[in-house]
Amino acid sequence: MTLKEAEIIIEALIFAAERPISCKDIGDLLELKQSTVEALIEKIRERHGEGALMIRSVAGGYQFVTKPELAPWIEKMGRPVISAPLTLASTETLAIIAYEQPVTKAQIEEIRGVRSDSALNNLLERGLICELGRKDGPGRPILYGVTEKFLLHFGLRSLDELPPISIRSAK
Amino acid sequence: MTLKEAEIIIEALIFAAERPISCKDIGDLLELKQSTVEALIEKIRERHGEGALMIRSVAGGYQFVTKPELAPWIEKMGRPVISAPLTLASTETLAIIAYEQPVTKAQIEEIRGVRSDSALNNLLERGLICELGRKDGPGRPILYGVTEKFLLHFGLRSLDELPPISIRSAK
Amino acid sequence: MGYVVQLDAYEGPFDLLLDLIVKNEIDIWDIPIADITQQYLEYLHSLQVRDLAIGGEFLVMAATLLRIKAKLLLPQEQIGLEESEEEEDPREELVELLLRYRFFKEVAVFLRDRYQASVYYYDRGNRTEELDVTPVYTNLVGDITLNELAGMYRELLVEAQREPPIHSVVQRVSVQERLALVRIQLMGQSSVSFGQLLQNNTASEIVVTFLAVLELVRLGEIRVLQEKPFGNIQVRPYALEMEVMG
Repeated sequence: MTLKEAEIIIEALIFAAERPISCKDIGDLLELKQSTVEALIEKIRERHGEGALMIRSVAGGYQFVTKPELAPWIEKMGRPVISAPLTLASTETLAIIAYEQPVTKAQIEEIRGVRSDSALNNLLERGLICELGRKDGPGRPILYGVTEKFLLHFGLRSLDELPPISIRSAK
Repeated sequence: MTLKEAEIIIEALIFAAERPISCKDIGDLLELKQSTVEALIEKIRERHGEGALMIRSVAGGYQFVTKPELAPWIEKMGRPVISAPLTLASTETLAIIAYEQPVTKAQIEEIRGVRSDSALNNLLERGLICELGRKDGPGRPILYGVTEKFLLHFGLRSLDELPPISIRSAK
Repeated sequence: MGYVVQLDAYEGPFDLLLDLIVKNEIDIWDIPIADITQQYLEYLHSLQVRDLAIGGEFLVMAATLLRIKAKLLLPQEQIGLEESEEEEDPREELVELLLRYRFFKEVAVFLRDRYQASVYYYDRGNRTEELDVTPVYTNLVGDITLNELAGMYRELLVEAQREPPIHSVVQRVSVQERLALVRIQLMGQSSVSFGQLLQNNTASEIVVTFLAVLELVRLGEIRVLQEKPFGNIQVRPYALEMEVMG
């Protein structure tokens, strides 16, 4: 196998790998030194210099992706556009998370009195909430909080700016 | 947008599309004539001439794939074959559906001379065929047709690539 | 004729007949029915000897062959006519069916070759990249205001502070009841996610629902699909025949 052949094979491996493939894995497969593999990947990068693709180094491996400046076109092409507003269940859940965060699913469900899985998933998908880590204690449940996107949407600088709640005043 | 820019965008679209993207879809997205898109795809193909990737025309669209001679290396890497081969019984059933669609189970069984439930279920599960609705008439039987995945599975551009019907081709 | 019965499983009676025709180098337009019928029956007999089940289709074909053979044996009153009026040949219908089947069998071989050629082309490995599957929400929350959000939270808190229910009815759900419920939920649906079946269920109801789903799989009424590990489980009714009957 010549170096040129190795370069082409590496290009194919990076393209076809199901997850980012590491320098070591490539080296093992082709019986090449990692430094050689790295040099060859540089060559592939150069070859793609003017094209749409680039090799990204991510998660301990290499991966072909489109260059970032092309993202708007790809978005325009494929992603399904969802224009449905939040459901009542999701809005309730969002309200609780905004005020109670960090908060677990169980706590949310206790307040709402119903299961809230799909509401949580929907909010996660929309990027309005995120996982903040795990609570110490049995089962180590996930803690949820709102995202910057949430703050941006409501024009809040921080959560301190949420309207104060006084239960007494509620009818 | 210059032609060079369009070429790069098309390359990105073909790479990123979840399924083969058609000339028409690219043209619509970029507001370009289909003949222009085709010419630009030729340019991308030339640019990838010496590399590991090629643009394959399949299932009514374009798709980046690795060149066939590199397959042994990708297999060696451990990437599973996209879908396991079909049994002859299932392939036969599939062939009948491809030519006769929309077609009912009874019609298929008449041609094959045997019951075809398991072949049909297998094909449905793999997404190679789908239900097209129901036939008017007694029992309102389900009508079957082939899917885009069928074309992909067999590397067909369209149904026109199937052998012409020649039942009388008896020797 | 010294013909050795091929012991491979045939796809069906057409497959068997075509094989006999090829083996005997017969012109398909002029099948010696008596001979072929004999070999066909011998094959079925060999299955029987080996205690193998013979599909009903094979028996139907045997009857057809015998019928054609009988017709051919009937004395022809006008021998001259047989040559000119070919469509009266009792074999004709069978030949048409055989040719039609043979065509699709050839296509199946063509498809198999195409599959073998196309497996050498590998597409992009990382197909479920976030970029490609994340939906775009053009309407992130709707027109809800911050104050409405706050109001909603307050009401939930008030609601939650009300005294808990004094008594709760312990309900025991049987698998049979749940079976009926799942059938109702699936009625007219092409596919329902397992999660949907479980919505608002208590832990014990989830267990019973799971058992009911297993039972329905056993009964062959549904099939359960999961495209990737830990992915969404889809429950699909198999036979929509029930709908027709009902």
